[in-house]
Amino acid sequence: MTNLLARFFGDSASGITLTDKIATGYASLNGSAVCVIGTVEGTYINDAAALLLSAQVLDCIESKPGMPIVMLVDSAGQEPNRTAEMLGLPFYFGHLLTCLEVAREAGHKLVTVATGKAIGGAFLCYGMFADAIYALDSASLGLMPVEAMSAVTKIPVATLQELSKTLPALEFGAGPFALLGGVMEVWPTDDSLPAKLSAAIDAATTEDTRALLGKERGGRPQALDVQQRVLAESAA
Amino acid sequence: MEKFQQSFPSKQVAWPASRKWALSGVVGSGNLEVLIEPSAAAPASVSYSVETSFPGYKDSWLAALGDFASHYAVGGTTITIHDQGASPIVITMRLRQALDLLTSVKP
Amino acid sequence: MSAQPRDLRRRNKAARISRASGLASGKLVPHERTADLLRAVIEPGDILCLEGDNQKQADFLAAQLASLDSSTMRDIHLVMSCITLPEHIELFKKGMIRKVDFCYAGPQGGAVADLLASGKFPIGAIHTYNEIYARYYIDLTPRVALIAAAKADRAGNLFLAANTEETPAIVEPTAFYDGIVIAQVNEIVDELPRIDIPTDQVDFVIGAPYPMHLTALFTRDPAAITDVQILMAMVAIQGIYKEYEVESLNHGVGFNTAAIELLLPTYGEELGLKGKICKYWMVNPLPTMIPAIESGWVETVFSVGGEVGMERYTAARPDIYFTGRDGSFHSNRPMGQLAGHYALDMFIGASLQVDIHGNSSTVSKKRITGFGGAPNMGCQPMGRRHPTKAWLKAGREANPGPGSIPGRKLVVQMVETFQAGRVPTFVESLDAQDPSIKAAMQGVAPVMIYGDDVTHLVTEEGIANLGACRTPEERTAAIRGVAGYTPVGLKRSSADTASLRERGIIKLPEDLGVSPARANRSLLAAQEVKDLVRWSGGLYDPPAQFVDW
Amino acid sequence: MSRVPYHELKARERIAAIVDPGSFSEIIPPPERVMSAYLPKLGIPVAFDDGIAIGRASIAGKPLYLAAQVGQFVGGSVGEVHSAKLVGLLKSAARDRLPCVFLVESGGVRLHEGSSGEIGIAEAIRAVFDCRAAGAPTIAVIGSDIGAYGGMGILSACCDFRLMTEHGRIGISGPIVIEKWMGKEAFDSSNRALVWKTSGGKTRFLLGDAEALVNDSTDAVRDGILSLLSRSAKPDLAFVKARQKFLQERLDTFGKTPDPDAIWAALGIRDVAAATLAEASEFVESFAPKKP
Repeated sequence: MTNLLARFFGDSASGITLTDKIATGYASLNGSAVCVIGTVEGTYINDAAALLLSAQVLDCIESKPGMPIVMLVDSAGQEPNRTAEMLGLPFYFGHLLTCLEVAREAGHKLVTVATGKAIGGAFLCYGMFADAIYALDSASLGLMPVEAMSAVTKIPVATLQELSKTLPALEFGAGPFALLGGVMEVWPTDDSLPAKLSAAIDAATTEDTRALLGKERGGRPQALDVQQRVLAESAA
Repeated sequence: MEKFQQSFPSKQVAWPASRKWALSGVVGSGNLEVLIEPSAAAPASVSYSVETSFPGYKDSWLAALGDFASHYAVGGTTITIHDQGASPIVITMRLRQALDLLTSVKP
Repeated sequence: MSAQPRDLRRRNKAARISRASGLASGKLVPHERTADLLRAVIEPGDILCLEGDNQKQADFLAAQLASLDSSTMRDIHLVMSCITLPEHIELFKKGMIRKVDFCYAGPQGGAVADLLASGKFPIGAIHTYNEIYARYYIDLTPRVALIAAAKADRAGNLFLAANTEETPAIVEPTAFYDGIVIAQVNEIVDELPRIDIPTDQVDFVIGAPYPMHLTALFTRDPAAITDVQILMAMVAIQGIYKEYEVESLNHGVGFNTAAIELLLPTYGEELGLKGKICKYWMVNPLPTMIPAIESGWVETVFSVGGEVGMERYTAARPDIYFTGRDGSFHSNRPMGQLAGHYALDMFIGASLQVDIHGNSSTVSKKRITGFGGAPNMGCQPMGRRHPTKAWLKAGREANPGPGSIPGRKLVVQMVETFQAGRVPTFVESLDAQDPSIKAAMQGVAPVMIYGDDVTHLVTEEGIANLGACRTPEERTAAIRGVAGYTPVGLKRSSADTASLRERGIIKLPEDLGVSPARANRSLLAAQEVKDLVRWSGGLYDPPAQFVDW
Repeated sequence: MSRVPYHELKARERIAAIVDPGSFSEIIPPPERVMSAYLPKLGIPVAFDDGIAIGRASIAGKPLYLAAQVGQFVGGSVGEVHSAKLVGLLKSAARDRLPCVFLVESGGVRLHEGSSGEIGIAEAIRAVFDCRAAGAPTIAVIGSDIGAYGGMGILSACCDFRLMTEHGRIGISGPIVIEKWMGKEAFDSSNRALVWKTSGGKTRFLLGDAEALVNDSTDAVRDGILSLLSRSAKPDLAFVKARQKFLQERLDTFGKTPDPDAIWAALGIRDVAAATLAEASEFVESFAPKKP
């Protein structure tokens, strides 16, 4: 894991603390300082993890005005746990998102790289909230693997696999997720990563372009049209 | 999924000017949704279009839909149904509710 | 004078007790020694009774029995009302059982069918409840009975709490014919709230390491009652309850009758029926009856068993329910079934299948279920002599000839024409007629309620008065007339239906003044379990699985 | 009992019962047939509105945007069209600076549409913050049997306000999923009393996650919405810092407490049994500690 952090941030990765597989800290990317929050090694994310991440975001807003925030995602999901639910897990996630929104409004750029697993609520609760979202080619992105989907929907795995050939939404992975507009670009895991991430931060805007990308790339053909139609009808 | 269409003779519906459509029911287990819309084509018949995820009951469907067309004035309409295994009594109730919604006057 | 001894059973019992003497202190046996006790007192060839019905089971004793080795526990003739636990099935798998006489195998119906197929389920006969209790006094008297009670005192007296059920029906014949009675109890106390079974009829008492499991089997969540069930309930109230002035009755445990219970304080009140109908009940303490009771509809309720969560409510309503001198609820299954047989105007229940003769069954292929108590109540009591209004009216309709029986019990089957998933309720021939099922029943199809006993069939299409039909053909036409859009219903002739309707044998909702548009959940006196709690003034304690607040 | 229970109603009945009569003007109404492209391929019936009715309406004359989810249709789940309707509605509310009210009834992302619904919810969450930035209050009404779970739980937590009834639940993982994960001993999903104590309206209100707890009646829900319409809570640094402290304290205090009744007691409920049974209005007035 430290390898991956080093790939992006070189020696400055030592400024990133790992607490129970939750990464927080500051590092240097292509010579510019960035704030880093993330999950590693496919860990499950819970209320305590969300608070660690949000604390880092708050520190960044307060002490490093305008510094870009890089979000690294490698988490298999939220941990199904009754005590966490009782304490209000959605509110811990909602708080993390709200902190990121306050950061965005304060001028911090938010850029996500899905480095490993980026699944369900674990992706929703911070990574998918970025200005711009990227994924490594080896990353596993999606709602849930086909086997799990089959178990819940009672639709046979073979049927889902066959359908996923024409419906990328049912397929698991960085490529299909990009077709839906969920990530801007899929990156190979090589030495160009720091430069790519740095350029991505420069290019990021607060415009949410995912529906547009999903339509252009053909993976999510209906979303943009429906959104625009609602906006048009409500303006009438 | 099984899909079929069928028209039945029916007296012309009393269509209020203020309504363009009426929807009753929801798609859910043992339930269905019914959408009634005007059809310019034939004032003395109703055209049903059914989509059901419980195939194999067409006879029973057509008997229930035919009875509804003969008991109620729904001529000059198209009725579209999305079904998830509703029993005939539920089908008849939803048809009636949609018709009631359509012909009731807006406050 | 013969020298043949006439006290062999008594001597044998004494021998068994002495074999167990080292295990007990007085009558109390520590639960760790249960297996030793069973080995000491049970002999190969015994008729062994294991208490257990659909709600209450001697589950600890069943588990201990199932843990024994078939070398010591063999050649057993098992008699019991309900085969409901996996431990019961284990006895057969281990080959301990030579023969079984029972009533019902609800949750284990599939396992029983499998055992039967592999020749490991040697059926004597399948009974109704009162039949098997009767045989405990005739030819199936248990040598050893394993029973369950709520509490025991140190002398071995037993308290059965709300769920008396069939315990006395097992204990009495066993104890008075030199059998051995072993009771598992939840708790051993110094003083019992009341004594339901005296220690004279009990040989050993075991404080079980866990309380016997009780299921809230009769609790129906009002939230699950549908508009269609409400329509049928309105039809039944108008066409049967009001028409016959039904004063005494039994309700099944389904949602159809729960809907009726919840319409009494609203629709029934509106029809001015309070005080005229539904006064005397033989039914378990159903939570859905709380609104009718609180509204003053109900005079008395006698029950075959209790219901989890109704303890405080029933104790606080001793004018309605039968309670002991300690103030708590009392029930009795055989006497309740007897009351249901002889003393009611009406039995009304539901079924999974009804054929064109009006026979009904809950049996499906690949499941051997058997019978419960419904046939004891859903039949004509030929020995009945006392008249009531409803009984005489139904009798007049059924038997207009001179010399015929003057009265009839109303036996009503209330079914939707389709079950969930569009499975038709009405069939030309019952699944119970399947050869494999009949074979297990010595050639007799397991019919729950016979068409000959049924007086009325209620569906969402209307009512068919089968009691007033004159020929089997007419009865079939009446059934088809209310069978809706099922294949059975689609075969009706509209001329037949019209003529039956003219004669009042078929009545549609509009003939009864029932408007389907009013059949709506807002007509229910309670729409959710919490409404029942509200009606009870906080006395009803719903089990956790029915709480959504 | 003349009250109309909110949780008994279906989405369109809820709208009709809550908004000013005749004021609901639906956007993309059913005859437009903008429906799921996924479900037919899986042999599952479609719904004319894809399980969500959206539009403009008014309550007591105050204009607003409104969405109601149809819990009966694939669990109120959020697919591509469903989420796009939500996003469009939120963006309309942000543009017009009007309140946006969600009558939530959803288990979360529609599995049958895979990642497309997930991305759709992510877009909707961003659009919620567009509304908050514009000062257009977002209100999640959670009072149905299904509640607000998964992505809809997160989205609801991001809104300015949550109005709940005691029937409403909010969470991420549902009880059946947790039971599968942790085992029946840790969480028996058939123990509905515990399920509701874990995620239900009263617990959420006590913990401060729901701003309003009202009786399960359409009148009470409407009055509750009305009381929240003119407020807005645009988040700023001071707000999130206070929240951070608040949530950290909650975690420190109760992080090891599995028993919800103990949390109720620690939060000042003296008679937990009576409070459990109390109507929402009575609970707020007589049992729950007064909010500062």
